Amino acid sequence: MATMAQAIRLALHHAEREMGVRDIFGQDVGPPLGGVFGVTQGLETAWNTPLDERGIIGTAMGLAMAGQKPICEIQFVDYIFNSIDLMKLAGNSAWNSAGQFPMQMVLMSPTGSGIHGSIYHSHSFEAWAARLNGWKVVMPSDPITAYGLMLAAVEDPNPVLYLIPKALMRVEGKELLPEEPDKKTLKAMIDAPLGDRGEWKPRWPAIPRFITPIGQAHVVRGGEHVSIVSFGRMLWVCLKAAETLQQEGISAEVIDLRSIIPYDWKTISKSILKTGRVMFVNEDTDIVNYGEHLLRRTIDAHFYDLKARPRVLGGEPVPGIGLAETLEDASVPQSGTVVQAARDMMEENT
Amino acid sequence: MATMAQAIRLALHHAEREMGVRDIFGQDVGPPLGGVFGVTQGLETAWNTPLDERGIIGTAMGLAMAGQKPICEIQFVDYIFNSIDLMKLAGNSAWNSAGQFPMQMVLMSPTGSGIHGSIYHSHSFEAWAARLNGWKVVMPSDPITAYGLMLAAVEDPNPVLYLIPKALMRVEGKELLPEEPDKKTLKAMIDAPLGDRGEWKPRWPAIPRFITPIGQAHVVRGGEHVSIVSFGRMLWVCLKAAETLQQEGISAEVIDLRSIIPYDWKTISKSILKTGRVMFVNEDTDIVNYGEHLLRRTIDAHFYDLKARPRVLGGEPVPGIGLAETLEDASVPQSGTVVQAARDMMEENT
Amino acid sequence: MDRALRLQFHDLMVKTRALELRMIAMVRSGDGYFWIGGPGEEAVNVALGLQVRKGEGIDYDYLLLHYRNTGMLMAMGIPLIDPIRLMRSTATDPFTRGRSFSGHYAYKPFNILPVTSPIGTQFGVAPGLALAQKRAGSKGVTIVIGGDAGAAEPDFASGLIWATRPGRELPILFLITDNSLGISTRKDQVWAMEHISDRAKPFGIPTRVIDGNDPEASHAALGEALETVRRTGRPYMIDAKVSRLYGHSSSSGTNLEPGEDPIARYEKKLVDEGIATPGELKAVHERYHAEALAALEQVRLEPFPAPHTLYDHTFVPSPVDLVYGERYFNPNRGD
Amino acid sequence: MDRALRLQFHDLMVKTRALELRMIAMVRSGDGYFWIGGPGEEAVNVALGLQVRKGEGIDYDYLLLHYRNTGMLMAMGIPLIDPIRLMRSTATDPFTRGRSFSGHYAYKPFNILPVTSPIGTQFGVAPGLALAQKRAGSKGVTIVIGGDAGAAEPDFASGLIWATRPGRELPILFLITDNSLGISTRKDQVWAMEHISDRAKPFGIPTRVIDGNDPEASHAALGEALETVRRTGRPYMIDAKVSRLYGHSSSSGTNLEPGEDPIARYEKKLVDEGIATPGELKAVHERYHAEALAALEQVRLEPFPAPHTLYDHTFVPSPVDLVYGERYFNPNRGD
Ligand SMILES: Cc1ncc(C[n+]2csc(CCOP(=O)(O)OP(=O)(O)O)c2C)c(N)n1
Ligand SMILES: Cc1ncc(C[n+]2csc(CCOP(=O)(O)OP(=O)(O)O)c2C)c(N)n1
Ligand SMILES: [Mg+2]
Ligand SMILES: [Mg+2]
Repeated sequence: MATMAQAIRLALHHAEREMGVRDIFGQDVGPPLGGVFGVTQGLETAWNTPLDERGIIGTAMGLAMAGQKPICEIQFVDYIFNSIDLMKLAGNSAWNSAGQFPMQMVLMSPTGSGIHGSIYHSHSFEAWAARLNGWKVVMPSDPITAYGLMLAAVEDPNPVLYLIPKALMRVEGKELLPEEPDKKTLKAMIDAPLGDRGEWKPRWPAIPRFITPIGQAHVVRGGEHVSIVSFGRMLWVCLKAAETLQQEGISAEVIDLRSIIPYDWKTISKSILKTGRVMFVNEDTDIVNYGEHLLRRTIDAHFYDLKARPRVLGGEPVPGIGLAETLEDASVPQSGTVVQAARDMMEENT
Repeated sequence: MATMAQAIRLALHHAEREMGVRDIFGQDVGPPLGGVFGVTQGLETAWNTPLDERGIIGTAMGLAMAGQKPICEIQFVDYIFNSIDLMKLAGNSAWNSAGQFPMQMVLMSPTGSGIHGSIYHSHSFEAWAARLNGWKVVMPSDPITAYGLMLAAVEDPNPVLYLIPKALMRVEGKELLPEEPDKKTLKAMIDAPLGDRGEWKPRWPAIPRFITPIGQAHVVRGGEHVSIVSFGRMLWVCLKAAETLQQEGISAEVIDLRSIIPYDWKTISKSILKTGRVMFVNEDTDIVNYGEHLLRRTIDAHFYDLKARPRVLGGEPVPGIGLAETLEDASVPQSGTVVQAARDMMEENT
Repeated sequence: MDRALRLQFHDLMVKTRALELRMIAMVRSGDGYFWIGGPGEEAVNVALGLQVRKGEGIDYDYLLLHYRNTGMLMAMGIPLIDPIRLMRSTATDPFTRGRSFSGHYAYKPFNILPVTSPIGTQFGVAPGLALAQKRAGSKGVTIVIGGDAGAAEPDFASGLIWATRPGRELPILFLITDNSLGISTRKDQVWAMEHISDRAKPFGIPTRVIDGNDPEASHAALGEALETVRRTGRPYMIDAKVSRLYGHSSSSGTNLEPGEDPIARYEKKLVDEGIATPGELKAVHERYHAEALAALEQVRLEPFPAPHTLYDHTFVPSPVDLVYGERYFNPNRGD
Repeated sequence: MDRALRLQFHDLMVKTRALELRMIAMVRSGDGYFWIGGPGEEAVNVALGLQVRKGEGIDYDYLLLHYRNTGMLMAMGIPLIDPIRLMRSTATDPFTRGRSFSGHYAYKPFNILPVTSPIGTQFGVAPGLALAQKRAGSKGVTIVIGGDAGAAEPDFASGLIWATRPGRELPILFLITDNSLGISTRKDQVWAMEHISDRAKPFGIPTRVIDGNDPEASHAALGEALETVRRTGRPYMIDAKVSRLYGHSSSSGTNLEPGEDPIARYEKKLVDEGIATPGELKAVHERYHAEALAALEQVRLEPFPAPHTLYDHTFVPSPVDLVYGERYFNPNRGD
């Protein structure tokens, strides 16, 4: 089973071979390293940049305006904050020029906590990203979606931010990519060896193109009592909670949003109408949180349909995530938090 | 009656004279211009910087860590987006160093629409700002509060972002500052002359110190039927709406938040419990909007106390505000929008 | 130098000035909200505009402009009426459809990338365009322009770094238009060096300081620079000293400020050298003054953008997007 | 040179190395999550640390460090156990109380400002500190350190600009520790110049390239630089060539990489010149190895931060804040 890093690498390979991508670039993205998580190992068009996020995004914008479909990486999303102005420009280019200069580019970046990354390698970005009008924002939670979403991101003629939950980078998928070789073979084919990589060349399996559309959520687990909407690493936390809840007789429907902007309101709405109870779970800090937007949409559309107060579970509003495990765990929702919130909702009004 | 620009100037003068401020700086902040809105004319410690927002904020951070209580300006908040990383560092310094290095500084910047500023001079910042954990964020809506909040911002030992609604910069207050000279005298004393300012020196009236505490909202207009929570330029839009509503027999309570982080939940909560209907109005774009956070807090605390669905009115989620008046007006809430929302709330459930 | 070319310099400089003065007057008459432009920079702008390899796409020069380059547009043959449409923010404005400020052009047929207000960002975008050009074997150059004060923004340094990666040098012409002022901040309050272009030297970029008020000298220097970049595929920097005659923008009053007027100077030269008579030169002013006024009168009849156009072009239609794929909307409006 | 000083160089370099190796081992033994540090940079670090005017407040040097400066801390007399506490993220970590990474110090008694991961930002902060020092008539210098790759970040240029405003030059010692690598990116893939410090030249900043693996040469050059900055109140840049012996960080495996070892080289010199015997030198290693191990054993007994300390120090108590004035809380938790 491919890991998420491998799945994205396969997608990037497909993009450079079949979709006209000619630049996959960022800090340490090219040889010899192929990315700090190995995502870009062995790619033909991967290259190393100066240590300059502004230059990376600016160059991607220039390449995009010259029609080159660039894919750039910010090594950790924690380091994107010196370039928000450029992201705003990328997001306004088509609008500002009345359609003359669209900005077809992909910006990918590892996001979120879960690897003891401490204050500068644990940041979430979804709430910030959702405010960048003109950008689309996606985040896979498993390798197969990582593949399909990357192809969609490359194909979409707008700037797409592709957030990778860094803690899932090395997690294997449960579902195989189409025509995926077995695990060992895949590794031997596409993972760079440790040590000297001077002579190494990957052998690429032929994975057929498939697209996970932008704006399509996935009901990962059906349920009747409470809807849990999440994405990325938190999806797995929610699924774990759903199992616990099942044992208590609470049936939770778990939705993987996959696309943050735009998001699949139809699927959320349908679920809310079924269960009457909804909670939005993410690990970004929770004063002005993306889940609060979803809550607002819920209130706008379903205020009178709800059986219990809807919830947002987010990260603690502190300036960073501490290195000590005690601190990291206390900073972001845990499955116990989700379980408790669901129980509370079930007991409300009874 | 002092304008907001004058009131802030008087407060800055007080800060440099009485509170130990030694640097008020930013692009064109020093002589001869004294700021693009004239806010810093004639101040003793005002100086011009390179055209480099990162350098401005970085230097302020350095000065703050050396205990200097700097006040820096970003000329328009539209230009702050290349420095969000630095703002995050300023916000995390005390936390990251376990209290060793607090960051006492004020960053002031004009914000919002209303002066035909088009795409790069109309931006709102409150939702972004509220996410910068470790910062306090305030925004006055009239000159007297502008004075009191500036003194509070200078006094507070944390980084404080002081947002100035640019469209109100030249609007005169209804209330006099304590011991404020009459309008003409004040102008003659502290407004720099047009043309050559080489010889000009201001004469400062003695305005006594007073503080508008951070975290204290102001009920500008009492009412029974619906609570309207706003701040800055939008407050006046809401007050205008409240007058229209009054004529229709709808009594609106209008609250000026003044502090965005932290915000005065007690006052909001009390009002909601009274009216059962609440709307949050601001002009920032409305996907992941600060008003959505207030809505979430409302749902958390008062879901079962509401008589009608609570509302958020924000700006349209597009990449910028267009220059043409038609576009600007359609981009941000107008008093008609507020009136209509209040009417709808009154009719709901009847 | 060719007489026709010299008269063309003059003609285009005067055309540009007439247009700028009309736009300044539009602020006063309420026909526009805000003006920013380049009176005092006509010489270097016209000299450059005439030498751009103009057209659409990778084979042509890409232009990343400052907001004072109206003279380039005139030299490139863009109708005088179009900047007036931008200035009045009409629906007919071909650059932004009423969305952005005067001087902030975007014009695809000539590879004029959107001029963005955040100072300096164009320098960070240039390497991407130039990389695409170089890889395509194009003869196009990426021309990027900025002021003296704005060189303190981060992207100026990024531009230098990315243009000179060893073995991957890029065909970029950097042009600094140095009027020795930010809005009100003097260059000597900020910069340790006399010529900002000195900063390019450690990067091995050839630099040349020119008199940007002299259209002939500017034309020659820019021509040589462009030719060098096209030939070598490597960057070059021109540092042009220019004037700022009507203040920073309409926010600072647009009164005439002290400074050498490149047009007056050139007219003296043309007269002294017997190329034209004062009367002939004056006639050029009058013609463009009238043309600009007539253009404004026409533009006054043109509509403003309809409010509902607000959402247009936020996203390009996408076949892989199930929500915003065909049409963008405000999710909070419940559509 | 003084024999005692030479032995002190050696002692501190070895102490630093023993500490670094212990911290590397801590990742493998599960006593810490992440290591980053400076094996290969001991010489220049020790040489600088010994000459810092150390203390708290404006009268002393301010230190804006890179994450490879553990050697400076050792030379300044910070107990060896404290970096181990940081590495293990215990509640006893005096720098961050378990919040930040190894190498990311913050220590008020010695004016060590918080080391922040976002590369380069320290260069933009330095001018504020130096301005305060200069204005106070302090003899303190602001010392700011960064790597070769990181000089591509915007703040490096900001630092140069703000340090050299005419008539307002600032007492900043810039130190580049050039190991010719970013994480995996070679300097020659990025930089057009051999010495990054060439970029300071157009700003009129004196620069000096030194062998950062030689403690004596480093000591002399840094001493001279510091003295010059203290005397003139103007900036100076040292460009020190150093080694990176155990890879970028624990993420890249911490295997020994090729490169000159400043300690081995210095030991050879000390032996050759009869300053010490191999046995004496080896004993120093053994002593610090044991000390580092004992320190870890003690630190293992120390507690991790309690979860509720999460909120501590988000805000400093404020007399003018009615909501967060005394205590910060999560508004969404309803307290
Ligand atoms: C990032 C950013 N900061 C501030 C401003 C406000 N501003 C507009 S023009 C200007 C001065 C520009 O000076 P210079 O680069 O020399 O260009 P000039 O106007 O003199 O041609 C400033 C500060 C801006 N537009 N963008
Ligand atoms: C803004 C930012 N971008 C990227 C990173 C990730 N990163 C950490 S260290 C490093 C390389 C730094 O190289 P250099 O400046 O030469 O210092 P060295 O590690 O070689 O001492 C990178 C890319 C970061 N920490 N901050
Ligand atoms: Mg200028
Ligand atoms: Mg390095």
